[in-house]
Amino acid sequence: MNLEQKLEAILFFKGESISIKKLASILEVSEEEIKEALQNLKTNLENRGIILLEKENEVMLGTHPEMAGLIENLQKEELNKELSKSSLETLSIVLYKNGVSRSEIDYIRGVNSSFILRALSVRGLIEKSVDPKDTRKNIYKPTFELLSFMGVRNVEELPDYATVNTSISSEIEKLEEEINNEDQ
Amino acid sequence: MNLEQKLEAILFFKGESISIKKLASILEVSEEEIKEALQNLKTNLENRGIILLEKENEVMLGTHPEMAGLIENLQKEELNKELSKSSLETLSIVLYKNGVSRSEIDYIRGVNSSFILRALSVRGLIEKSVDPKDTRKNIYKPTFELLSFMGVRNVEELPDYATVNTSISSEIEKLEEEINNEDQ
Amino acid sequence: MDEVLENSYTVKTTGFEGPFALLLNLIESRKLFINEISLSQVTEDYIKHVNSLGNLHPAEISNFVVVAATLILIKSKSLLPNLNLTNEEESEIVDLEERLRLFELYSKLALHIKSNFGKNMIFAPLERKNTTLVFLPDDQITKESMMTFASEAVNKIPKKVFLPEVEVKKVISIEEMIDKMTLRMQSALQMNFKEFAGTAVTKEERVVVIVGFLAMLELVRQGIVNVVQNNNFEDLIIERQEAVEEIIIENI
Repeated sequence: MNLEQKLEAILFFKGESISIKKLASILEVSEEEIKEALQNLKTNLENRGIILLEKENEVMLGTHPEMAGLIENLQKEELNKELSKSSLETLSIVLYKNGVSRSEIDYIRGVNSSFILRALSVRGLIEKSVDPKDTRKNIYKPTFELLSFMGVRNVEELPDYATVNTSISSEIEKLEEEINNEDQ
Repeated sequence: MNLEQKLEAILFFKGESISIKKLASILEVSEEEIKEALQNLKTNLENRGIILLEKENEVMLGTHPEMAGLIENLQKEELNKELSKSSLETLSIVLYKNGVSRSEIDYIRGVNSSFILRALSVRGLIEKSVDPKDTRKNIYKPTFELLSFMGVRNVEELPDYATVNTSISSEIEKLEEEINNEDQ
Repeated sequence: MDEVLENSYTVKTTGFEGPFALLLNLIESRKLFINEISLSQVTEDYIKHVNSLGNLHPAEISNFVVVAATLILIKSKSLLPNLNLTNEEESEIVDLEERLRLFELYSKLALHIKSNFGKNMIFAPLERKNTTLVFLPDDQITKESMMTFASEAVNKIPKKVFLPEVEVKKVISIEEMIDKMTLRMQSALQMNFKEFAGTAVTKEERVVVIVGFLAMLELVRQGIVNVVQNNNFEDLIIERQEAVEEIIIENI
């Protein structure tokens, strides 16, 4: 693979602006070589749906400006659409097991929930933070806005909180044990 | 802008999988036109840093498999690459049959697979969906996540896929008939 | 729970996830192909192995036993050419061969998965950073609905994960299987072999009986032992020729 292909992959993966210096260090080449490859990439991207955005010493990929209207509509539609059953179910688990990891939600639901969690975050219903017990892990919590929208001051005020919370926690323990055992 | 440029922009913006149906409705063209444009996009993406992942009626963009090592270093999340014997057996059936019911998996493996299917679903490697041939039945299919782990753009790129599917399709049909008869 | 955990561990250490993996391993270790002849050759080893799985979960054992029954049919057929099998028995044999071939195919394909999984991965882009802070709830989110969803999610979790759903109609113990097969053979041959086998009470003893029975049939076929039957339904009298004792020991 040549340098501009590598640059494209990295910029696509990151999805945010990244400095030329950083790119040079990731790809272990000089900044000059990066600049040259970025020029080639720009040429390659002509007549494509994505473009290279440059700002001082930083670059990122973005959608073509002609697509702006369509993308904006898409974004609005995504945000305003009704929540699906699976989204509501996931949200309810985050509410009743305040500070739950993605894998724990997956265990309970029996399916992978990553896309749903992403969508709930974008809508400001839940927030991701670092697990204080294990800094390599992320946990999810309901936002304050969500709690006040539901008319409660904290999760403990949710109906049957103690019972539901306990049964979720004990199921998580059981399932984790079984799955680890089966899937060694 | 032509259709494949628009498709590329939308897929880039979404960053996750999207159905052909949805793309057709966003761009107000027929699904046939989308499929054709996706073929062109695939050609355009040759020799680039990103690739088009395809799965039946859904598509998404991803980084080139040759970039795996580099991108993996940029990713903070830890990847679980361990597969048990039962996981390997089950994944091989789900991948190479590309849509298979639990009873067929049990039949081939000679053991009950409900637990391993759940474990693989939780890991996001397989997903349950309704059998298009018989809506009362569920079938398991590979997810984009599984294709990504295997480093293939679609199931057809799996080693030996073509050979296996032409040579065994008749034998499998025969067996399916038998299973159906047993069920009755 | 503890028991189940321990049992699963036993499966791992024996290295066989199920009956087909065991059977395939026995056939391949002798460098044979899957057919009736090779299946009949590995029957004794298979049954001995199943017997050593004694402390597995019953549901898992039953998977092995179902296959053992078919193997004994195949073995009996190969030793007793005059044995008439029912259509159902014949199709059981064909079915086992076909399933084993399919299992072999997918096991081989699994090697591709083993060698490629996680090697040259394709990555979806990272989660895009949320630049604009929004809060977009939905009228479906209420205290009551959330409580219902959470409770239902917990209730939906499958409880008895080891219950065999597919093979449930076929679940039998190894003792039952051996009794059934013994009766089947006895009626086919119009004989019994009490003297030969002694009075088998425990499961282990009964497995010895069936293995011994198969070994005896093998000896008959080889013409080493003459089995004399005075009257129908009477015990078999086994006439040992010279050096037979050694052979029996080797065969069992």
